[in-house]
Amino acid sequence: MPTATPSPKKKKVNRIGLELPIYRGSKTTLCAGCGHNAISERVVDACFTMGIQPDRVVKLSGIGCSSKSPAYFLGSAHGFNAVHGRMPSVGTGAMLANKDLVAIGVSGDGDTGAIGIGQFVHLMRRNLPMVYIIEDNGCYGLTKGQFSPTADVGSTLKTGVVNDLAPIDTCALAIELGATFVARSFSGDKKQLTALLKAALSHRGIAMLDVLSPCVTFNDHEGSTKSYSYAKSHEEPIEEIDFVPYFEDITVEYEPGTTREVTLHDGSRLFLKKLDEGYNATDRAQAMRVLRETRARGEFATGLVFVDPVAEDFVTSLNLVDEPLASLSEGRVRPSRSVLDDIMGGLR
Amino acid sequence: MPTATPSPKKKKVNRIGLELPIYRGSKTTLCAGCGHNAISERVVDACFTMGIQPDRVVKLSGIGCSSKSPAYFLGSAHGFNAVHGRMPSVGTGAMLANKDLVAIGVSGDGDTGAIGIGQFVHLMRRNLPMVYIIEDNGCYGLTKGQFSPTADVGSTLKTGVVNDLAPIDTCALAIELGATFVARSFSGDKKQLTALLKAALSHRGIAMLDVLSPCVTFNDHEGSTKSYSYAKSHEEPIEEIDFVPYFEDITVEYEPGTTREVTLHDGSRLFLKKLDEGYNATDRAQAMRVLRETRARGEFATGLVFVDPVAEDFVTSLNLVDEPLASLSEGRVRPSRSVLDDIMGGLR
Amino acid sequence: MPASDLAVEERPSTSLTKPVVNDFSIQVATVNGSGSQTANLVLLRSIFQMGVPVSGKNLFPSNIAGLPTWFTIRANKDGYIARKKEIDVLVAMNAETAREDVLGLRAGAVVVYDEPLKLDTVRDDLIFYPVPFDTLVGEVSRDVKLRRRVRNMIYDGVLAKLFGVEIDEMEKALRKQFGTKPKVVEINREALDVGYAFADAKLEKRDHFRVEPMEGNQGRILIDGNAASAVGCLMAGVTVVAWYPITPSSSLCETLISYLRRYRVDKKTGKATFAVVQAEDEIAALGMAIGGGWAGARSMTATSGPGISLMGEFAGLAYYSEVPCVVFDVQRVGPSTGLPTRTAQGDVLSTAFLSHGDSRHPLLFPCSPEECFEMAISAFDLAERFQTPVFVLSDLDLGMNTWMANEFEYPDKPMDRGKVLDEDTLERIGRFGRYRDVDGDGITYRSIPGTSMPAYFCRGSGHNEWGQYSERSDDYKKNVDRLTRKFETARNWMPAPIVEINRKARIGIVAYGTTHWAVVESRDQLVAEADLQTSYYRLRAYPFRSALASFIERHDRVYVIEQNRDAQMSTLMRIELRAELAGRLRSVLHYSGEPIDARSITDDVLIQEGYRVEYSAFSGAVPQDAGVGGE
Amino acid sequence: MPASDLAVEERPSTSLTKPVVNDFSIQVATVNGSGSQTANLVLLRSIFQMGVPVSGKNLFPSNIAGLPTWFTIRANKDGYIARKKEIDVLVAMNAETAREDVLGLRAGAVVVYDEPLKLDTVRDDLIFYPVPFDTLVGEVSRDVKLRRRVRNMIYDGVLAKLFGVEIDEMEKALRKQFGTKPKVVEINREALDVGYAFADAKLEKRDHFRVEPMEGNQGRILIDGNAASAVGCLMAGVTVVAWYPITPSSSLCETLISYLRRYRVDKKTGKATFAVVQAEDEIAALGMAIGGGWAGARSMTATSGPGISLMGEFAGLAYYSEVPCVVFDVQRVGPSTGLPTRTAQGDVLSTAFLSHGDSRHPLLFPCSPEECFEMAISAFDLAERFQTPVFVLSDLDLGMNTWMANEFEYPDKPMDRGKVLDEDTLERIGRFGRYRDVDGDGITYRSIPGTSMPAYFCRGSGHNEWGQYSERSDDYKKNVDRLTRKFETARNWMPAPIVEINRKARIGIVAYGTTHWAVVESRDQLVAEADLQTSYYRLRAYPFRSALASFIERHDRVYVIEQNRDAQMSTLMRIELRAELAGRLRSVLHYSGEPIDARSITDDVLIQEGYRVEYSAFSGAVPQDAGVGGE
Ligand SMILES: Cc1ncc(C[n+]2csc(CCOP(=O)(O)OP(=O)(O)O)c2C)c(N)n1
Ligand SMILES: Cc1ncc(C[n+]2csc(CCOP(=O)(O)OP(=O)(O)O)c2C)c(N)n1
Ligand code: SF4
Ligand code: SF4
Ligand SMILES: [Mg+2]
Ligand SMILES: [Mg+2]
Repeated sequence: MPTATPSPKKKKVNRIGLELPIYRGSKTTLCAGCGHNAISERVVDACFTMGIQPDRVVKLSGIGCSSKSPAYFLGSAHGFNAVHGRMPSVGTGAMLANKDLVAIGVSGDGDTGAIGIGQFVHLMRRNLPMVYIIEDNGCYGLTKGQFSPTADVGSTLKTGVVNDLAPIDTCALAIELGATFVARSFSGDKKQLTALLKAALSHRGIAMLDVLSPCVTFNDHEGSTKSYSYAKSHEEPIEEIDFVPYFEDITVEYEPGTTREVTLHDGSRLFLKKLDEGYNATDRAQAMRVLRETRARGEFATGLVFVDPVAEDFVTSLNLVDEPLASLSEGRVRPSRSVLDDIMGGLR
Repeated sequence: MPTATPSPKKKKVNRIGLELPIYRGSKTTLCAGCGHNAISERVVDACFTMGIQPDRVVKLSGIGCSSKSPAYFLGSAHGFNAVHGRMPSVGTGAMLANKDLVAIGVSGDGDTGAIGIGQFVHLMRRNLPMVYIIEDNGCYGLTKGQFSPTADVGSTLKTGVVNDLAPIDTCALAIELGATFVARSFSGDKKQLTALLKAALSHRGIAMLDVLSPCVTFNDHEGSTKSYSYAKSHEEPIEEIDFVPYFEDITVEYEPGTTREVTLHDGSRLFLKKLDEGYNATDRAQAMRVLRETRARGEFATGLVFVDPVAEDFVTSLNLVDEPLASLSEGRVRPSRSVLDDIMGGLR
Repeated sequence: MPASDLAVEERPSTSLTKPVVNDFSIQVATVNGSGSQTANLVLLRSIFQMGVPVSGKNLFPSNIAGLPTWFTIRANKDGYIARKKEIDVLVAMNAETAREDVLGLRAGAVVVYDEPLKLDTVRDDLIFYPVPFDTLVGEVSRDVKLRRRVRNMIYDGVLAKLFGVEIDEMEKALRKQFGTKPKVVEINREALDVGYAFADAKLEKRDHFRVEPMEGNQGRILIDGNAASAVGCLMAGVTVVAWYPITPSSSLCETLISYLRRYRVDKKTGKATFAVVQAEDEIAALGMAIGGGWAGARSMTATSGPGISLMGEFAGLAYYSEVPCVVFDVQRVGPSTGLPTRTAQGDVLSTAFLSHGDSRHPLLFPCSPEECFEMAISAFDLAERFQTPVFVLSDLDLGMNTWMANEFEYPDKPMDRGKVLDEDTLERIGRFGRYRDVDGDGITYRSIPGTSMPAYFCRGSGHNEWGQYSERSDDYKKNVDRLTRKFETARNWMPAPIVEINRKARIGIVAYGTTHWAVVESRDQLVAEADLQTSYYRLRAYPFRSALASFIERHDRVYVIEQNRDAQMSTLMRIELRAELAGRLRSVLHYSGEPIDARSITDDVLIQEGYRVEYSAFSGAVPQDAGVGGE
Repeated sequence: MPASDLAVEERPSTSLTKPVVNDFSIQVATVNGSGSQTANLVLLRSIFQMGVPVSGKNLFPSNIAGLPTWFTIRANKDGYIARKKEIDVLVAMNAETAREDVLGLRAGAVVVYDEPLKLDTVRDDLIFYPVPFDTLVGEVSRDVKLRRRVRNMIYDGVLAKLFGVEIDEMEKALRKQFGTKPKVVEINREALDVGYAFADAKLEKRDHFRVEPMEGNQGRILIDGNAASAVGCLMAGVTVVAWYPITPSSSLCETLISYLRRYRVDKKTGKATFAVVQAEDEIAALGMAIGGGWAGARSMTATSGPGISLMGEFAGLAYYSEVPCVVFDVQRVGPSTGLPTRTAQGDVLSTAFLSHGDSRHPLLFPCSPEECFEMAISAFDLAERFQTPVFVLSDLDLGMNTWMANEFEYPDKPMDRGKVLDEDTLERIGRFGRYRDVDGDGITYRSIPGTSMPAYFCRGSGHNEWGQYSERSDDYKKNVDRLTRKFETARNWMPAPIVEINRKARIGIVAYGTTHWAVVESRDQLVAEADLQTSYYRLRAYPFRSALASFIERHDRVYVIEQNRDAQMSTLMRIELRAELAGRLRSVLHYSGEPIDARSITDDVLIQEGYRVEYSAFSGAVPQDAGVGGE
């Protein structure tokens, strides 16, 4: 909130005259070092820079550590922390009620890829105007580390269970289903993620961002394709029930066209390949190919993978009146007496 | 059933000594001319020819006209007509209970593409050993003709509602998700469909067949991309509530590599493109490309689109004992007294 | 309890000597998909137009074409429009069931049948009228396709002549059906005439049933309950509709869509004041309705049992996070897929308690098209007033069958949007707390996204009165106790019961929804046959009003009559009533899938009251297998 | 009803003069993710090893790290192991809540605290023991990482010295925890010693609490209910497990998986006699369990409230198509997401009636780890005997907290696989009809796919006794009436209640599940404080036995005590009981999310019995905000 007694030197404001703190949320209760926190900060940056009107934003989420994030940005916007995996439908209803809203959905890889995959498929297909962020850590953080459908083949749980199933590539899936803005990034890549979020906020249609976001507490990818087990013996004496270590955020910066190796807190490695500057994001077939090829190399292509800037979004296709449906006055939504007469006439 | 008094001339039997009628089911209650009936007949043929043991088969389905089909083939096999869209999970449980079963699942495009898309995604991803047939008519037959997620863009309902959403390509989706046998065919193509079913029955892993299967009663694709409105005026005087005309089955035959136009009962046309004999079905990228390209031309590629003959199926990956879990004796599933003692010892 | 026994006899609805006017039922047995629906509706409508009270009930299979279907029209001058077990006139068009259909008739009944079926050989105590449909249809048209389609209209012509239904009324009814298609009207009229002429020439009237014009139906319409609900939603100003097709609720949304497209699109701009989505399933449908309700729209969905079962989790979310939305449940026979094309009142209990934890939902129970219309409007008002999902429990009988109704009255009250935060309120209450009970009625103020009122975070997890996340015991308890208080407040806002106190009665009857119509008739039977006076309490909503207890207090025994196996409404009543009153409850349960009929109620009540009754309480209108008795 | 009033006083569990031995509660207030769980379990286990009855309850937030957590150990020589509201000893490690924690204590309580928190300035009526943890931990290790991890073990050392917990028992407990990791044991033992030495040197004992060895725990184990259920499932011979993670049920499946991998893999071949799938959601999990059950496996799933709500449709399918499977519902606070890490008994009603239509399910209510174990085994037997889903309703308190239990007894009965069709039976019954009630008990024979017995078509839609599709009223009615009969048969197969009749008692108490433990203690309080004798009926299953009615008959008033807002079990009872008996029911409801305690029950019963009680019935162990009272 702006302070009552204005401070002497002028605060930095954005194009609609608001200061950065307005875009913050309440204090995070996620683990220190959790990638999700970094993503919240990027949402704050992007909304501030874009001059988004906070009271036009609705923040939506399912259930999970990731789904708690909306509480940690844009504190003055309305939020809805719905049920596990079914946020897309709530968001759809909200956008129908008021097409002027800016919807920012946050989900997890479990929330989206497991229980929520059905609603995800139809959200993509409908091209609902909404920024949909998957905070993707390859596990179920909030329920203590079980595999999610984006877990790497070969990851191992404490029970000894090994994941044999190939991960779902939410980007490829979204493109196949007709999503019109599909991007991938890494929670620690401030510059890229902020830029993508800004682009997403400008897109009219579904803007799906799969953001790799390490779970510092549970996603211990021993034996996974994208990691190697590192100095495990060092760790032995500190093993303890219920101890969650404190980690620093990981940040990376790298150039378009290059590949960058990121070492996560548990020692596992992630290979990020930033798309070329010359990459043409409007070619669906090429996007699918790039995703497939990088994946085959054990890399994650990052950047704006695909965009269709002209496709009509779902809400527009409904040809609604200009005013939001939610605020139409009684006179506009309750037909007149003559309409009822007309109907009755047909039934007499 | 074989007759009690054997007829004088020897009946034709298959390799396990059974006659064709054993493979039939009860009389269909679907509309005359419904593509689903033709598919049931092909299942009968394929199982008979393959010499499948009927009492090892389990037939599974969801809800819909299509999901009724399992009652119309293999009358002596067990069947489970589950709830709408959730047959994959029931099939999964059954196969875990008894890995020696041969599972044949039948679903509809609504059952699979709408309410069931979540279970479909995970079924494909898990590569469960099961033949999964989508009887695909682009509409909800049983609830009287609403759009399904495979409906063509531009189709129109009687309420005047037009479908603006691009159809889900279940084949492309299945391939993207890692399914190991993906095919498409047409209900009227006896030869191709029987051949594909036989191949599917031989595949260990998920064998997904999307079978275009016209709904003669509701799928009136006026204005759709794959049809043209034909002689509509002729039809006017016969329009009547609740009248379902009687149609003959449509059958087609055409050569690999060629394209065939099929005129449906309502006059709409379907363009089928049979894959070349030289087509290499083991290349995932190529399969996706072919699907995309034919789709762009308004055609449906038919044939075995993709197969991975070596990938391990889900049940095998669980490394189960040889005998079906369901029939293990008490001695093998209830650990001995010493095991309980051992556990108790750790808790004292 | 009366000591005397009584042998109850069905009042014969026909006698062989004097004419029976405007009091009989016609059942047409056909095959679905054969186009008989048109003929049946024309017949129904023409009797209606003659001023005779009627109802039309369709017993159809859960498939699209080729299976047996029975359409029953009851015409009754006294206005009894419930199902009646006895069939007076059978029109036997379906070879597959014809024998069984005929065997199920009472002696003296009339059979109009397709001549080649030779039904007159089956029994000799019926009045048979054979009609050579295939020959006759040849007179209408040479075109094979057309023949098959107008064949059924011929029996309308036959019946018109036999029973005195005016043929011009039939043509009028035809026009109503096919208004825009003169060619269709014409050829059907020809078929009518052919049937009429045939009956005139070849059939000698040997029965005593007659339709005569009367003044019964002024100001009345014919409509099904789903269409009536649709008109209600239209008038309620619904703006967001999310649905997933399921019998028997689909036609509610489909009719609504037609009305919305017709009446809620701006003439000038072509733009709509509503949004409809066919969702991917019922979970998503309710999710969308919740999203819409949260963002300030009047939002709804409609479904049937399986859909309700899927909505459990979201229903709990809406209850606990207090989001308004309306859910229509057009009930069908469960459990599970059950009998999707049969009627029941079987979702009362599971819907009242839908969702885990301590969840509880208001339910409305329309009994007629008028109430479908009115309660649709009330449902939106109540949902927004109480910020909670409101369930309207209709059923297949009401939703899909054709009912007479009084013309609907234009709503006289403005929409109640409930406690929506605005600047004045904000000033009055000071700081906004989403879940703060400022008025003491358990209902708190809500702000709507996109208006510039203070925001809050809506969630299904624990929260305090300021809307903040909280896991504190005191916050939790305070909040759920307030929800209880809100539910208590709701009691007196729910549609009031319709109560008829009979000072002479020691016995009360409680019913709801479509059961009403059989109760009306049964109460008259009880008086006529056993001089048993009853009072009547027609429940229209849950939570109940306190009047319910007073009603029971006045009576020695109270029969709760409902269409389910487990006495579900009676169960809800028992939970709330003082034990002494709960002890007075008795149940009459009907759960055959066919609409309940007066005879079943009367017999059951009489037996429980200690009378001897000759009839067995259960026997469906669909003829039953010989060897297959009840339990 | 007793006329006399009575001022009830809490028996002081401490006195300033004589020592209080083996009767007090210790609460450790920390932050989750800080590793205090190890220290707490070691403390708990070492007291247990000394033969003193104990229980350990963890009150933790719904997040992973950084929020306040309270772990409470109650040691009680008389074996009372329910939660107790009063805390005797607080270990204050969390700066964020320390003040509030201290303010919530009764006068005379003990506070062990982190010295820099300066808690001794907050109140002067407590006994304070400051401990400089940061300094002390430096003596254990130089390594910053390690320091943070063993810091908590220091308070165990301090407590050991202060209250006489034997340090060797602590080391033994440590070994139990870290058996395979000697280095871990070693460094933790060092921390213990440092704490002990500090207390020895610097703290003067000023309180009177003491732990002394006793002979209380022979043949006992320490275990949480979820692990106990897991052992039960293992022993029940479960073969198909499908699950979806959710607090507080996840650990049931996770522990089960560990056991299965250890004990159910063939040593020679490495092959498993079980299949476990982490499903994509709860709908799929139940679907898989149903598929498994249908195909002959012993199959199960485990979940909590939101999962149960999602399972509605499939539960109805299993009920109506009669497929065995077992569902564990480890209940947490609803509605909706509610308080996922708090305990409740809030799913009773919605689970009993789960699914639309007339659906009804057997429920089991374990109260202890022993019963989790036994009922897991019974559940599979009952599911297969009655061919229906059986729900085991545990709760978070039972499932996730640490309980003393008697060692589990190896099952003495063979598995009951129910009426599975085999050749002999087929010969005996003649033609196989899947839904034909040959034995008159409502239970029919089923054939299993893949065995060569006659097949049938399993479906959620209408069917006749031969398993054929049917929409006939008579088939439908016959079938659902048989389902009622089957449910009736089940009554006497359900685990019998545990009944304690007190001949002097006019008052009865009914409870179930974890509520039991507070009831045991409360009944003693009622006698001690008001000479109020009670009988006790511990429900263990639904449907109820007829003994329930007899029990109520013997008493004037019966208190049903449960942990939900809406008196859910009482509701189920009212539905079945004669009104006269239903009228004797009273409710004691506790729904704060914390486990119920004896004091709350005693006070509530006494008030309802007309006594005057000085205590307020509700006040959680988590300190409450001053201004925020309950209602
Ligand atoms: C219906 C339902 N099932 C299960 C849960 C338990 N649950 C809460 S969060 C979660 C998984 C979260 O994983 P993800 O979406 O990846 O989020 P993360 O915590 O990893 O950020 C689960 C299974 C629930 N809340 N509701
Ligand atoms: C939970 C649930 N929702 C809705 C329905 C109603 N329903 C029955 S079949 C069907 C659609 C069937 O479409 P499809 O799977 O394409 O099969 P088709 O009839 O076209 O062969 C629907 C919506 C249902 N049975 N259950
Ligand atoms: S558990 Fe993992 S995902 Fe959850 S807050 Fe901690 S680091 Fe983040
Ligand atoms: S309605 Fe359509 S899908 Fe259903 S049986 Fe008839 S033709 Fe087939
Ligand atoms: Mg995750
Ligand atoms: Mg279809």
